[in-house]
Amino acid sequence: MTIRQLFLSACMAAMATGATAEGVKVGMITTLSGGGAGLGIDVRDGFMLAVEQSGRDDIEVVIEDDQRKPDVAVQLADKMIQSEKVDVLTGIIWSNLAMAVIPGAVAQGKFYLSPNAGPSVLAGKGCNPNYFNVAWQNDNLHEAAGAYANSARLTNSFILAPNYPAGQDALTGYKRFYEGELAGELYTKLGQTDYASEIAQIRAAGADSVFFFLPGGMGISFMKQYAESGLDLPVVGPAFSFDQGILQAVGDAALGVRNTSQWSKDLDNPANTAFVESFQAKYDRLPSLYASQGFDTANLLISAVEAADVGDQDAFRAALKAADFASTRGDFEFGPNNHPIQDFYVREVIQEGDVFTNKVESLVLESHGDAYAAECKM
Amino acid sequence: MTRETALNIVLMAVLLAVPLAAWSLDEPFVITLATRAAILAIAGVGLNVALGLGGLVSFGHAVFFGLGGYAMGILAHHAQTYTPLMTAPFTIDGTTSMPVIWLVAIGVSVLAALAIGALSLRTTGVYFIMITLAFAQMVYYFAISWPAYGGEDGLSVYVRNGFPGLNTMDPIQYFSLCYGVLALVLLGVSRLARSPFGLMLQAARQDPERVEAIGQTPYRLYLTAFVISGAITGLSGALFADLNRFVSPTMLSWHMSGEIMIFVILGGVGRVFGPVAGAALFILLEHLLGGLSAYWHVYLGAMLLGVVLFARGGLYGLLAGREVAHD
Amino acid sequence: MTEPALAVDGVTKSFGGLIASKDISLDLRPGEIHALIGPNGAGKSTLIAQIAGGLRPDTGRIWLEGRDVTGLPTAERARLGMGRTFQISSLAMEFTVLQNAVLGALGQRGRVFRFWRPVMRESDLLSRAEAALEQVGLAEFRAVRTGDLSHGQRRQLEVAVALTLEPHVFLMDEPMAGLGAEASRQLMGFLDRLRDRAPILLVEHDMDAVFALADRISVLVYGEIIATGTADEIRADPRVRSVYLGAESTP
Amino acid sequence: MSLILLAEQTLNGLQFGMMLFLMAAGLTLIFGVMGLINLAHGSLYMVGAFIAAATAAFTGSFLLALIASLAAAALAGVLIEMTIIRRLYERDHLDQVLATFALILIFSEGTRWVFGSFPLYLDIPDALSGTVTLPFGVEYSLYRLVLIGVGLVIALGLFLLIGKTRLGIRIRAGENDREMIGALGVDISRLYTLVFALGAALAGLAGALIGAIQSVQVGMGEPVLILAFVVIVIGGIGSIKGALVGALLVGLTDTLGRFLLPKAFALVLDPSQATAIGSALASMAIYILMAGVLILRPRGLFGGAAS
Repeated sequence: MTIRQLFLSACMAAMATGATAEGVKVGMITTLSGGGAGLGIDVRDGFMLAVEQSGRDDIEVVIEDDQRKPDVAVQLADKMIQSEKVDVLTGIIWSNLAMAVIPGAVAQGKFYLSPNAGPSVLAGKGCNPNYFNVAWQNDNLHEAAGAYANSARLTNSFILAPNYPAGQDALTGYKRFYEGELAGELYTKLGQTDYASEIAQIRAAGADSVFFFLPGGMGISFMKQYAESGLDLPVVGPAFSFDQGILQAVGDAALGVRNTSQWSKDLDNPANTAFVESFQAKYDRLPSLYASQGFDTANLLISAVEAADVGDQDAFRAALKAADFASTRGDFEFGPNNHPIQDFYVREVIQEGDVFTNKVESLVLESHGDAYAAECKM
Repeated sequence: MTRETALNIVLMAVLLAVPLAAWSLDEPFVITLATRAAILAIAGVGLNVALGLGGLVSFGHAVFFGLGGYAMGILAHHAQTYTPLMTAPFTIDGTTSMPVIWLVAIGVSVLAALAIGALSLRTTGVYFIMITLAFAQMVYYFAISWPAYGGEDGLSVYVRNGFPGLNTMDPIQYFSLCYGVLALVLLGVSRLARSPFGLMLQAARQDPERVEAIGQTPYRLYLTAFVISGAITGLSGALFADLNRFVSPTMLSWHMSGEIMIFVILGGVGRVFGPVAGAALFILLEHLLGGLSAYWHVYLGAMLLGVVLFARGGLYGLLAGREVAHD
Repeated sequence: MTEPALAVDGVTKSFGGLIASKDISLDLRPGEIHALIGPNGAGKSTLIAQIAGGLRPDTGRIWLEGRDVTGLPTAERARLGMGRTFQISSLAMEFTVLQNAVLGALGQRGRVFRFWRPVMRESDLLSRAEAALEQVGLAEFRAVRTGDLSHGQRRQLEVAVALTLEPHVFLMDEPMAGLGAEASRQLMGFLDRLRDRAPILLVEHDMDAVFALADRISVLVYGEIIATGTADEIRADPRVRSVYLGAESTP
Repeated sequence: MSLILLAEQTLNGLQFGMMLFLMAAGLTLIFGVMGLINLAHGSLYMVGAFIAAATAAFTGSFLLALIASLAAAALAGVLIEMTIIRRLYERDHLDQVLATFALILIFSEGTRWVFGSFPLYLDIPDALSGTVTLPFGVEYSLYRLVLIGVGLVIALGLFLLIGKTRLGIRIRAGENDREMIGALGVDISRLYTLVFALGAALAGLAGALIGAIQSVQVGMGEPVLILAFVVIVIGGIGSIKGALVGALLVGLTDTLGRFLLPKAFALVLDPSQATAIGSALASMAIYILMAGVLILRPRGLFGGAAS
């Protein structure tokens, strides 16, 4: 069996070399199975939609499932680089997987375009000319939430996040912009599903608002339990817990919640209108934040392919850096550390018919970069 | 030569031949897969000392795997950032030398296995399974929330650590190194299985009362086996982290414990070379099925179920027949 | 007078309300076979467990060659010279017959924590194991898997393992159970000679064997020893007669 | 820290414990009667939640959703018992762990295949939403209060079932001596299927009840499964009473640990460090509890029967 597999990969490699003679080969490592699969599927679908719309047949995409395990992601990256001989890597959803894969990939001279994760190390000391983040630096949405809290005149926030690096960064990011007092600060257990204890503490703390970062199922649980607890303090959070993919699961509980995002499906620009329409037509569901990020990532790549040959690394890098594409977010450019400089909005959760979705309320941070760019030397 | 011995030789030859062929065909990824199989095999061989020889169903071996990984990650991190590991009462610097890292990984695992084993071995049966799981979960949650070494994000090491005389970044050289370690571990464990200790340990698995009646204490045998087992698994953890140049709490998760157990079962419990076959098969399945369908876990589950229900004794049971008592 | 090899001194053990051993005292003198008999449920297994170390008596002491072993664990008593055979065979069933015998020899020798040299190449252990197998008549079965042995052969192997321990005292729990007539006779002959090497405390249901072999017999009924004496004394004891002739329906 | 807050947290702990009890009761019964370690118990919990969410979306009735979840989980239980699980009774724990681990993989990916990768919606009915004010001014969620009540009712029902009914007598007989009840003419394989279905139904019900206040998603059963194991190991495997006591202990330790430990550390450390260390320790608290119990009582608090 092992021998056969050997021949199999040899054949695949041979075919692959044929295909990349002039085009670009992209390796997408993303989460397609297990509990976090929804995010990966959205990124993949958004990305593939853009590739399809470009009509180019010189972009080949190899997609693999990382199962949300860092060691599997590293293994897949090795496979993509060593055996598939890809030029560009993309797709990773989670910061811990990004930290496992990206430094090694760019050290081997590959380009990496991040459609979701933006750990602070890679924006600061660990930045690399071949690494481009097309989503945000991890702190951005939390910073926007802090800025929003100021503009909404909230002065006594209770803040909570899971006890892991992204959670710690979230609270740091919020506090970086938030100017009021803290009624309380809590770290929950990663993967925790019951928040009765935390909600009781919020109730007792005399806060005037709640900021939380609880991605995925944790956020759904928290919001449902919060709504049912009878507390009616305003809630602010990053878009992750109020995104299209999970809003239906939260239901009424999320109505009226303000959340910060760099994108919303009702952002008024031609690229976005076309994207939302075509995504719905093709996949029969509303696009999510992650789908928009996947879509933008692909369009960035396509713009670079049009401008330069991937074989000429310097030219290709310059073409990427120019970010000459129509982003679904409107204005988009890269800062000195290859992380986006973009606008951040606060959105409100509303109901349209029987579908829960978001509506842009206002702009909170304009042309905002990130706090780590100064540490980046490249 | 028994069929089992023949199978052992074929297995080790294939595990060596595939990456060598891949090397000559310039297919480095296949070498990486083989390296992964060899390293996970070491973890399985380690667990097999406790599980197969001693009958100790540890559902928490990821602890040692992860500790080995973190030993590598922490030492290399400090060496690469030129910060000492500790300064008081005396200075300890990090290192990027694999032999030193291995020793530390083994040392840390031995200490952990002593502590966990000494407490857990007071229980038996399901209680033992669950208390080993509990200890693993404790360390897992600790690793996730302890910020100093990256928490859940884990710890990246940008360059693989060094081994005197080798370029470890070259896939085939790193494979050879891991294969060599695997061979040494297999030699050690097959000697151990036939040694006085091995005989007494296997007797303690089959009938602890008998062992007491001939003047030996099962607890001491079990604890020793658990420690040896943990040390080997810890060593494999250090190798695994170096393969990925990365360590994270997933190495400590209960899924990892389950996977190491799967290697042992797929190969055949109690067969010294069984985990090698099990790990190789697992990697192969993951590679082939993973490409086939996003729902490949269904197939993996079905296969596993098939092995447990209908192919007792795993691959070795199928291919080599009933275990032959060796004189 | 010589010191008894084994002495049970006023041992009492109860489980909840049930008294399994009631102030039991008995001794085993060098060179003798002392048989312990009694109807089912009399508390023989409980007593054996307390002597061997699996159970701790509530009160009373166990002495082995003048040494108080009451608080010692089973393994320690075995090292001090208590060689035991089990009522239900307790052997490593996946091992060969020879491996089981070597196991006993290894247990007796100690130095178990050796990890490198193959144990089945250690000539001192092998020769002792083979000698023991020879004595019980299992030499030709040395390479057979223990699980494949007949019931009777397993009993013989039990005795062989006990022999490899070179004990100062044998504790035998129904060694004849399940043996055919021929095998029983052979084992009886063997035990008869064995008593010169070390005395035997023999729990046995086969009354012919007991009365033929035992120097002394103790009768245990409802956790109490009602009589101790030679075969003739026991035969003549009125209390024993009433217990056995009144209650004994199984031979 | 006010006493009211402490009282509320204690209620939270009780409620969490009650839900754990529903899971643990099934696990401990199955282990006690059949000697089986069932890692797939969490999958039955997940099945219950998914079926409840689907039914609620289709019919709009929470009650129907609960009934459907009970039925579906019991059915799934019967199905896997008859096809797979019964082959495992005579096997050692290792085979059981592995085979039911395989079942988790199949159930998780199978559910994702049927229901998709996005979480489903399931909400508490209007009649049970909102809060009530308890004595001493404790304001508490009505639904959680109902959960405590449901847990108590089911616990009582189980004690009666085990203690007073013929099925219960057989179950107890099965725990004591498996060969014996066969010899007494009880159809053992039917009894086993029944017990397994009962355990599965309890897990499914727990999934549906909890699904209403948490996220209904693939993999939701695994954290609960591990907690349920912690519970039955602390309580002593096979003992319903142990499961109840263990569940309440774990529920209270976890909830109060999360609440009190960061506060305790805050007395000696600066706040953000205290939060970090306190919550790290809190996430380990129940495992420390379990290790502690096992070290003092290797067979759990109420254990004593076979291992």
